[in-house]
Amino acid sequence: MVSASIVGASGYAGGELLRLLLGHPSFKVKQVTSETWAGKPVHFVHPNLRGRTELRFVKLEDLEPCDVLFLALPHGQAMYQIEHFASLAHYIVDLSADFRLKDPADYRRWYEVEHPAPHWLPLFTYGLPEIHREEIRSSRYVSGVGCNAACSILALYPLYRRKLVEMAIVDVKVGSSEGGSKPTQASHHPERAGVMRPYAPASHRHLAELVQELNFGEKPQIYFTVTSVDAVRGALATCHCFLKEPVSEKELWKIYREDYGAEPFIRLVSAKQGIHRYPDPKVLAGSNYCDIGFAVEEGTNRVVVMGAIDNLMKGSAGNAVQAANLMLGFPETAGLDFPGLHPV
Amino acid sequence: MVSASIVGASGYAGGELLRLLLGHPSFKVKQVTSETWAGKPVHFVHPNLRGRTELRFVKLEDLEPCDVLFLALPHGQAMYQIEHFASLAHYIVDLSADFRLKDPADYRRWYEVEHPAPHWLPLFTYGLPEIHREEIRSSRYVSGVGCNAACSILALYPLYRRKLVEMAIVDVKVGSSEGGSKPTQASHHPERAGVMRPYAPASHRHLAELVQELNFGEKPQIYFTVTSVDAVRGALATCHCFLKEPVSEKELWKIYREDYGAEPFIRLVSAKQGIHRYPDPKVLAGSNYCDIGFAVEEGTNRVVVMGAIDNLMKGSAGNAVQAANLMLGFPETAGLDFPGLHPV
Amino acid sequence: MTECPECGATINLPPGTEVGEIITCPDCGVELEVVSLNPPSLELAPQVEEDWGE
Repeated sequence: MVSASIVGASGYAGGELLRLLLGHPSFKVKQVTSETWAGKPVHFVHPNLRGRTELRFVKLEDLEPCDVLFLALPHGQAMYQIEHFASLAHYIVDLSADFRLKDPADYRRWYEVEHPAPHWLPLFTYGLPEIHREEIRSSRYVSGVGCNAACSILALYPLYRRKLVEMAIVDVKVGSSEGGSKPTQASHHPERAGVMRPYAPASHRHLAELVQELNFGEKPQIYFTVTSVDAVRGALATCHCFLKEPVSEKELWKIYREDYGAEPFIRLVSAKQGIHRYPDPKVLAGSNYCDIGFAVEEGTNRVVVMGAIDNLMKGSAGNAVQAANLMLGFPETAGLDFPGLHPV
Repeated sequence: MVSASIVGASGYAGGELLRLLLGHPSFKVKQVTSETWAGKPVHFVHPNLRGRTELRFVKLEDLEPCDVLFLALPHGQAMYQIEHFASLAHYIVDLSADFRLKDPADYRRWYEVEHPAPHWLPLFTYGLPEIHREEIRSSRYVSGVGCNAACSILALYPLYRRKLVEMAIVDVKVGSSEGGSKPTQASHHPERAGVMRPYAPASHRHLAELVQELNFGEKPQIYFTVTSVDAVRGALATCHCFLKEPVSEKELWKIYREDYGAEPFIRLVSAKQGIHRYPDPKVLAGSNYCDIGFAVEEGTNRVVVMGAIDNLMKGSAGNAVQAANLMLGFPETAGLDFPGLHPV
Repeated sequence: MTECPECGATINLPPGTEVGEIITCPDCGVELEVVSLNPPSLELAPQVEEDWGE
């Protein structure tokens, strides 16, 4: 068994990661850290894990060496402690944004921070297996993906790879768990329930990842908007793609099958009947799937591509375990076989 | 591998059962029937199962012999076809109410039907393992439990077994999936969303099961009310128990640990701090847990005992698989290890 | 090995526990003070009642 510890395990992503690792055939959870909850049993914070483990949170200062270190800290923390973390484990998977982007200028622009360890940026691989599988397999350091970015990139990648897109507007709908476990005025239930609340209408940091990952020789012209809706988990990216040349639906199927036909966690969902015709995050909660669907508009060059995920799974913890499986040489789907619930 | 088929697999309970059996180490799903969806792939109705199986629904008339037959028909159907079903399989687990009650008079009263096969009633074991484990182990025919009854009986059983209760009022809160997958005016989203709707304030059929299962020499004096609330899955039984003699909280812990300490699917949840102090179905979705908690009222003889479940799991499909594991001699928790999600 | 005075849960004092330390009962979540190590015994620590404000 490979020993794994989680830094920042009291948050939602850290808790989901702990659930997955506890159920994983090849990982043994060694330590989980939380400054606020040190000494307390994990189920105080993660009630679903009651009876699953005797683990208690420990302080960061008590962190011991292990094989794989998962970092689930808020943005802007891991980047200041990477040398220490790297001294404790051969492999690191960082779920935060601290090592996602290659260009330090992006951190100045999107995260208003002068990156303290820019020389580490090239050492981290962007952890989206469907696009960087071989690179991840041979990496020691992998960065997690942004949840809104993950579903958008996966939806758009086949079209951008083939240089078919003139311009795209990505309109993402998200649940409340994206905001993390810290309560705010905006997340206060009477204020948050039932909203259709534009969150970052004209500038969202996840755009930096799209621009980085979808650049195939020319800087992609993409616009990004996020709207919070009445859900806890889930992210749905509605991508309005304006193509250079119109394509038929049949050609789209061919393109998406070519890129994703063999992918274990991508399902193509574009049906002509039934109430589940297009991707919907509601049925993906707890699963590592990204469902992708598309619709061609007659008489225009617009194609609407939809990508749905569970932001805590394929958008965070699930994707991190998928990447770690590749890094450690385990089967890529190990510990990730929960299919989601319906109805839910 | 043991072959299992599901009769009535397009409903919510049938679909949940299919999810569990597809992920079960020792069951092989042979056929799943649905008159409406015959010939269609199962994921047309159960989107979470897309990519999991090639199975298509078949008509009831095409049902072939198998080892275990799970019946997930609406109430009032299996009772007319039990001879036929029994000719097809050695073991039968019926999720409906058709063989739950021992006394035909109860069917006249609660289900307004003259039971067509009363001689089968004594052949079926009431399928709640925590209370009838040894009987189920040696049974060929087991009936599933009513969801509201399951969480109420499990909450009350330790007190009634010890004859401590004078009278109890059971006030159950439930999600919309209890009503099944057929749409009605009452389940129309604009009518159903956000309700706190008393459903059967003064007479609910699940009371019959409580009276049957909690009778230890004297007919229990129990009152039962159901209120629909804004959730899809989940049932929470708040049991207001008036005891013959007051008990301390410490004694209650002793009583409940004595009965449930070793149970794989019962967790005692009565905490003094944190936001997850008492049982809450929200975190149980997809798990087979029944969480039980209690609070002693100072200066009165009232004890409030709370039992929470996922009505589609411990209240239906999960419990059916747990019972089937016992009948077939598999580990009781086989295929039932999903811990639930948080947040959800 | 000792018992939680509130709910009777058996509690193993991890090695290195010191008298006066506050530990949490895993079953009922109450805060307990270690009053002696040999034999190990626990007492209810002063409680801060959280107000849910509901």
